[in-house]
Amino acid sequence: MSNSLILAEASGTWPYVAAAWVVVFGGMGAYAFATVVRGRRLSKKVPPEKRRWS
Amino acid sequence: MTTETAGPFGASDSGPTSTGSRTTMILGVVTLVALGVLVLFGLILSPADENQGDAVRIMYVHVPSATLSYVGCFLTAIGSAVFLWRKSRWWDLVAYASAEVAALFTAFTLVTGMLWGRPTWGVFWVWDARLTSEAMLMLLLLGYLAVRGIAADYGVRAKRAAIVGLLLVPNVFIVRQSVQWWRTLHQTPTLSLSGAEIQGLMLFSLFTGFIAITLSFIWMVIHRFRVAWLEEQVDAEGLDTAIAERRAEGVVS
Amino acid sequence: MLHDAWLIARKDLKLEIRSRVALNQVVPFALLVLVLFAFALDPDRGLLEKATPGLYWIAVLFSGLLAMQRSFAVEAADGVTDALRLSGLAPAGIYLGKTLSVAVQLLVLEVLLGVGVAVLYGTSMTGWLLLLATIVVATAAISTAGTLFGVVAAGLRVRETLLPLLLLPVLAPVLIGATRAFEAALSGTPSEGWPWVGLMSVFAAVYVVAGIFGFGPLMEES
Amino acid sequence: MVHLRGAVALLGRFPALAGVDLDVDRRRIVLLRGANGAGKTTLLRALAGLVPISAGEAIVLGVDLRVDHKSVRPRVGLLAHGAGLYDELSVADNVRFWTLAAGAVLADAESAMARLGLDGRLSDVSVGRLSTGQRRRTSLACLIARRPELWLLDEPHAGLDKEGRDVVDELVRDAADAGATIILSSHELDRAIDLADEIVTLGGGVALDDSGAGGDGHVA
Repeated sequence: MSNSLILAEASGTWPYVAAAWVVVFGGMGAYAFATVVRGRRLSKKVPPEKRRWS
Repeated sequence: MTTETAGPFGASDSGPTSTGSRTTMILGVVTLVALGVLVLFGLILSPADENQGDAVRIMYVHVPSATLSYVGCFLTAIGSAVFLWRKSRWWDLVAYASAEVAALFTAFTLVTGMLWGRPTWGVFWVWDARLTSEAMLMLLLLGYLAVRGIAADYGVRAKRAAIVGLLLVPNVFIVRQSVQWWRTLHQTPTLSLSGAEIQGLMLFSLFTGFIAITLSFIWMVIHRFRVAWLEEQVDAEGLDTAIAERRAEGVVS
Repeated sequence: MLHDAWLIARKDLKLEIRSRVALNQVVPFALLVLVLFAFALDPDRGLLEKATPGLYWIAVLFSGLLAMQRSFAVEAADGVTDALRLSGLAPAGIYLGKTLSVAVQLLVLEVLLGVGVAVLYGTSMTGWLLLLATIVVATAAISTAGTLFGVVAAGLRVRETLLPLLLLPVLAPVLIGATRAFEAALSGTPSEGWPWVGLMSVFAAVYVVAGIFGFGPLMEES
Repeated sequence: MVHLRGAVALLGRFPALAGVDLDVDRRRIVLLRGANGAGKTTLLRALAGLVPISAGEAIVLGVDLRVDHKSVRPRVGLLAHGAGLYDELSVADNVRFWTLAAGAVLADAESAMARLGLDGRLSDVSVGRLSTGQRRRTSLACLIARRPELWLLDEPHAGLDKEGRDVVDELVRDAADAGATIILSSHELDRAIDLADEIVTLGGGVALDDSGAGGDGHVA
């Protein structure tokens, strides 16, 4: 493969860097969001004395 | 509660109907700041590597994700062990929450590893020892989560999951060892900086990455734990009424 | 405990001999896999010859999976699970007994597959000591882990799909190890194979201990 | 022998037993009665230590089930709906296996099979080929070979012909005379009421008042 060209060409790597960071930050954000939404929906069904952290 | 606070991290403000608390709100804010600092140093202030160019910036999220995927896996094994030993539901849920978050970080590690591999080696995947081990860790965690997802009584599910969770650690060691021996016969490249020491701003960026990603991990495990806790409570809620209804059946018949 | 293990193993093997399911279904399946590999990898180009150790162990693993599914399907019959719990047999003994019976079935399967490979793929056997040691240790590893995960999946509606998902990633090191050890033996460099035998022994030891202590809790309330 | 106060047992989230009171003395024969779904089967399984008691008091054969529900198991004999037999093994192999598993000797297996008419031609037949009644007899043979102190029989008369039912009744009476305690459920009320010393009626997961769960509901 002649991909050594890509190695030399620094600007060609930016899309990969951006994609990697978007995956990690986006993934964490989406997971956190989903968890918080689930938590809120469930919290309504549970009396406050059983939510020890509140 | 107003809905516009429900951003990814903003929702950690402690309301009466959320998994947030004062502590996690502070933790959430600190995490957000750390992630901001990570973006600043990782993407802007740190220099490009001499050999790898800007691709090195993937390292600042890849390496901490990989480390935390193993940390999560160990936490699951510890939680499982304490659950089996003390019958503690609290630890069982710790095991569950950390396994799920660990699976998320394993996915990050795999995706960022492939995105790093493409500009470095020219292909998304090579059978690199570390990447392969990480892929096997993903499969092991998916197995654990499959056991968590079975439709069965709490006791049955928790016990079986705990045995599988406890075995994660020996499995990870044996898998890593075998994959390493398997690959060293062929001398393939490993994702790392070629020879050069990581220094100065690059080292600091990596350090920032560890802090920010670790804080995110802790925040996620705590919230996932609380969701699992709430699920347990919702399930247990109806028991008193169920007993009353059950007795009423007998009076009618 | 050993008395109970012997009782269970004898019962399982007697049952297999009487029912002939292993002989009539699992063994033909294993040989079928060998033939399918030959179709997939053109036998004239030397690919088959190079891949023989890997194909052999893949065939063992998949047909062994059938034997393990069967080993627990037998105990899932109406009321048998309860009867086992009431029986007073030590759970560790049940675990060891089922492991032993699975191991014996695997050994028979491996011998037949070995003959199949020798005949169908024209493999010439060398390095007998390493081959034998690999077979013994790999069989121990597969049956100890398979029996433990078999009971994890037992009694669930999803057991047929859950067991491969749990077991195959865990057995990946055994597949690598057994394949490399066979390659080493067949290529006349046995010294490269012995570390793998050691690794698989550690694996088997871990699972024997986990099975002896874990089987009791797992048998409850399923 | 058996002492339950407010015993609750859950099947998943469903309280199959919702606070049962039951006292049974040694050598007694107790009939459990009640509609389908009243909790008879769960009660028998709970007494065998198979279903954990999650609230109330439960003492069986001197063992507190809430502390330890396993150690009573080898001492009870449960005849359940499921035969608990390996279809592919012969009658004799099945009875011998369960007898040895319970720590008894082979002679017990042989005499149990003879008692239930399973010696001779039937003993070599695979259990999968037996009729319902013959399977029931095989399960009973496994049970008596264990020599349990507490017999828990779930519908022992079901699927048996008249001769088989007579054998069951005879076995139960002999066992009570020999010092065992028997709790059985049956829909053959005429037959079972003659057999029983006491009757307990279950409904909605509790022992109903009119049944005299405290031991004053004597019939025979």
